[in-house]
Amino acid sequence: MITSGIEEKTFVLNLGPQHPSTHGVLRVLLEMDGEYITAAEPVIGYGHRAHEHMAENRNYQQFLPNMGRVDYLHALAFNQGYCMAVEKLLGLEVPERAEYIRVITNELNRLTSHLLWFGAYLMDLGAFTPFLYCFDDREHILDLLDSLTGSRLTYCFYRFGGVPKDIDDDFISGTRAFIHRLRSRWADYDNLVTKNVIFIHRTKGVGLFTKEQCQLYGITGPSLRGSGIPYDIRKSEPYSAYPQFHFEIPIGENGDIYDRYIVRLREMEQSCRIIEQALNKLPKGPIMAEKVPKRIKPPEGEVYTAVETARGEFGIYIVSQGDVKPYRIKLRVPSFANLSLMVESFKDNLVADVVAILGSIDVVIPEIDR
Amino acid sequence: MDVLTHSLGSEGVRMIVGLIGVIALVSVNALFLIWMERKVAAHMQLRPGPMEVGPHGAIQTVCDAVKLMGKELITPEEVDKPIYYLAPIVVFLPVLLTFLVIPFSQTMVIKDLNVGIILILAFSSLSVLAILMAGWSSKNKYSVFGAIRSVAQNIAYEIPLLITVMSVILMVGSFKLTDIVVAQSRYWFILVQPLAFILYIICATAETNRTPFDLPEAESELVAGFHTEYSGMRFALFFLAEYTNMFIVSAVATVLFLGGWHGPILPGAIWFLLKVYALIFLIMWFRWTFPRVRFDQLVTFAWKILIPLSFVNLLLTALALKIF
Amino acid sequence: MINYFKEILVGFWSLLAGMAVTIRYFTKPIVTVQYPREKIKMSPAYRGYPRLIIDPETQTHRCIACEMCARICPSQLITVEGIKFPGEKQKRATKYVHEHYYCSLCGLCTEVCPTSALEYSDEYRLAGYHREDAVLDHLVILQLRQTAAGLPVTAIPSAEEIAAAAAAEAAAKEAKAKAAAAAKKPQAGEEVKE
Amino acid sequence: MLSESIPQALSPLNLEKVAPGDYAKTGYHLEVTATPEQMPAVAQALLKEGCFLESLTAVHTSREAFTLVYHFANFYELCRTAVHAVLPDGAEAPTISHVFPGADWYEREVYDLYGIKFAGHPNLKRLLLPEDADIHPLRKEFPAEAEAKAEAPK
Repeated sequence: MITSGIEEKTFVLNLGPQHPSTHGVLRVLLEMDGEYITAAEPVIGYGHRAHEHMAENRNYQQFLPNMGRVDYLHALAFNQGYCMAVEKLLGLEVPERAEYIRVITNELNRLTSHLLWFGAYLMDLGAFTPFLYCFDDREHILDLLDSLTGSRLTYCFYRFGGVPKDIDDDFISGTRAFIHRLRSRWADYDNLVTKNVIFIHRTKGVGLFTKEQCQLYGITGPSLRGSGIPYDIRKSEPYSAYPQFHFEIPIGENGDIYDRYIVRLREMEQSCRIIEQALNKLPKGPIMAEKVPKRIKPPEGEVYTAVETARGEFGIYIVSQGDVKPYRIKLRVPSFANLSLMVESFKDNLVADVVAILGSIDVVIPEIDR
Repeated sequence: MDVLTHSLGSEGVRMIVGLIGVIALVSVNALFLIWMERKVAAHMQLRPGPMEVGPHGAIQTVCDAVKLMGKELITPEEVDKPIYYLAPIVVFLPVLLTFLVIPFSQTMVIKDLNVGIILILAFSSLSVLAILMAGWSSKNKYSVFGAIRSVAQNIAYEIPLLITVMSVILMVGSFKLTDIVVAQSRYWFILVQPLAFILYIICATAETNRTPFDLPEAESELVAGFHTEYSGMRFALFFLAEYTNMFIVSAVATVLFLGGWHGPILPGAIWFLLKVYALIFLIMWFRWTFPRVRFDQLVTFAWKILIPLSFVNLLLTALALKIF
Repeated sequence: MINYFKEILVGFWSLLAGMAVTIRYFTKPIVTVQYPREKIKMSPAYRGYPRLIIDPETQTHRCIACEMCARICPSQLITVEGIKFPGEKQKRATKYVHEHYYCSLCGLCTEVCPTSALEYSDEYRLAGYHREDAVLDHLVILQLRQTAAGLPVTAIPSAEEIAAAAAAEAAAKEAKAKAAAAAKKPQAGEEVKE
Repeated sequence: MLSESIPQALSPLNLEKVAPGDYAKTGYHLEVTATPEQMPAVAQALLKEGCFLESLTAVHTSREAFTLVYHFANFYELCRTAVHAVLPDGAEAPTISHVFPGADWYEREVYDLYGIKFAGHPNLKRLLLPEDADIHPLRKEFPAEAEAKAEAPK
């Protein structure tokens, strides 16, 4: 709890909700002693759109577009999580080809998310140029996804039982060309950022997350893997077509910002690997399950499914009472837990580190606010 | 002209013409530099930059200047008014004065003072006072942070700057800028003082508050740092001062290390400006490549690396002079 | 001591490597598009606002005013009205209004349409000065497109025509109801209400 | 095997139900039913087993009661434990935020959206809605979206 007093030697700094590097409308109250932080309290909810309440008042299909807007940077993972949960409730079997398309688009979307994070994070640290290089790369993925899904950011692409549109040869060759291009850029990124002495000094040993803290706070995603715990839903609780691909889960050692950064960079390479394998092994067949009911009316029951988004575990908990509308949908979003631990790690750091730590866990505020 | 010369003396006319020339140069130079900065940044980032007003957006900065002049000067209620009003002027005036001694060519120098280099260093240190005034009077926590950082940074970087300059002065034996340039008629001092040049450029970047040392206005941390609360022309003066400061530190570097006006074929003044703009390009290049350093690292860097190295350089120079 | 200098040198070298990258990109051609002067062609799959397809055979729309789109729409922003005109087999849309400012471009309406009467437009300039600018009357837009393509224009039925058709339909229904007095009404408005 | 060790660890607590779940259907490996009062002990036991709190939420099951739903999972082994605890309307549930600090925000969220109070919570105030809001929107008696839209002035 933060209380401000004039006679005390500390003072309160209000960071946000409008601040260049709070990535949206996050407000953090910082109790400061000079440039050092003694306590921090985030204020969230500025972007609260009551998605969970909306879910209770719409039928299952009508809630689909909402999923692209919870985490707009990795919208397809949220699409997938929701579709998987409803498919589980309905007992639908998704055709193999549809699963492959889901994996390909999902990983492309993960790449866009990580690339944007990479650029935005460097911008937090004061380097502007990498931001635009990443956007240049990201634009190519957006063009690819645009040609398939029709939108560039808030995708609403997956449907219960499959995907509505098949991928064509142009998409496949475009994706291959893109992966080739992205791989040729790693060296530039390394020289510009990863090896940069200023960057290393800003990130090494700052914002440590220990394994115990991760367990207590339920941290997931690259922030967790940076601390050395190889927990990735794609491997730990395989879903979709992921078990059929070979990929590694990069982990860090110390759990500082640098490790989280490296984990994300390596993860991009793993995503490229997955996409390549999926394109090579793409099976033929239908893209939509055969008997998808026109009216989605799942039987009574509840289900929890988890998928790995760019930020961590997205879990969706649906309670159905046999109606066309879900009785309750709970969205377990990764940044929510990640942010609550991050606040702990602000203590005894400089205000410049707040920006660095905040950026390093890659929060998407609308996802936290829902 | 004769009347003027008669009543003021040739020295007086020189001063007045020089003053007008300096004011014109400062504003035109700042407009050009801002345009150049935008273009450099844009092309490094694979985009064209301003393209709409004039050929390749050349008049864009003029439009921006007019816009800034036309803007309302917002004064927040809580500010310490006299200091708040004074700060933009204090930041700008010393910058103008330093032009007094810069030798654009053998003859194009307004007043060739005996203590030229010291005058420049003294006046350019005044800008930190203005930043402190601006930050402190704004009554904004971010501004105060910017001001405090700026003071600590300038104190830390003034020392290595002076010491590196000292090693050149040791070689020439004069504080007069024209003497320093004349001493380089055979070879440029960058050849014998490469370390001093690198140290000087680093310190100069820090002195002018440019990335990677732009902590007083660190955008992603402190919103806009010390000038958060300034708007319109007051903000423009800070902006103008920043770019003019860049010109001055580059001009000094040209004088100290790059042989001033010396160069073949072209007239001296053009050589001088070319060298200055090349250095400015270098500083811009830094800005669009590097992330920002952290405040404590910045100070550590100054005290633990720059100052020892500059002392070593000074000692070596003195030794070399003694031996040869 | 050696470490101290080594660190400085390695750091300095890393900075130079970074600068080499930016200067290399400095000489590369630009990749952006100067928007109002140059435009990019939208991909065929691009989702603009949904609009009525001009059927190549009948040269008019295929909407039968079944209101499936209006019901599935998450934001409930489609208003469709239609009536069965005398002598026609199916209902025909007399009003199709799309309040585009609520639209999330999810594409559910185009997928659910039983006659595939809807498609996405490639229009991306959707800014307007008033909220009303985003209310799209699709029958009017259809007329504009037909005029542009040199096709016969589909007239929008006037209020009188609709009233006449409604009366005719009511009369027909009454006659039918009399004929099958005991029969129940077949469809009792499937819900999916708001 | 967590699916065996967790029931063992929970057995001294005399819970209402500790049963293996139908993973293919619900995504749970273990289904547990407890009372809210037992939750701190359950959380403690699961913490010792190395689990982390995946999510904590409530469902407004009927006019009189809520169900608190806790999901626990493990970083190293796939074993999701869902704990259901029925809480009568108006009653207070004990907090588990001293066991899992991550539950702090989840409990604040549940308080915010349902009005369920957590006894012993260090900082129980609204999280997502404004601090001066007087609604708990996920309660079933809260008007639905469409009704709210109709009431709003055009």
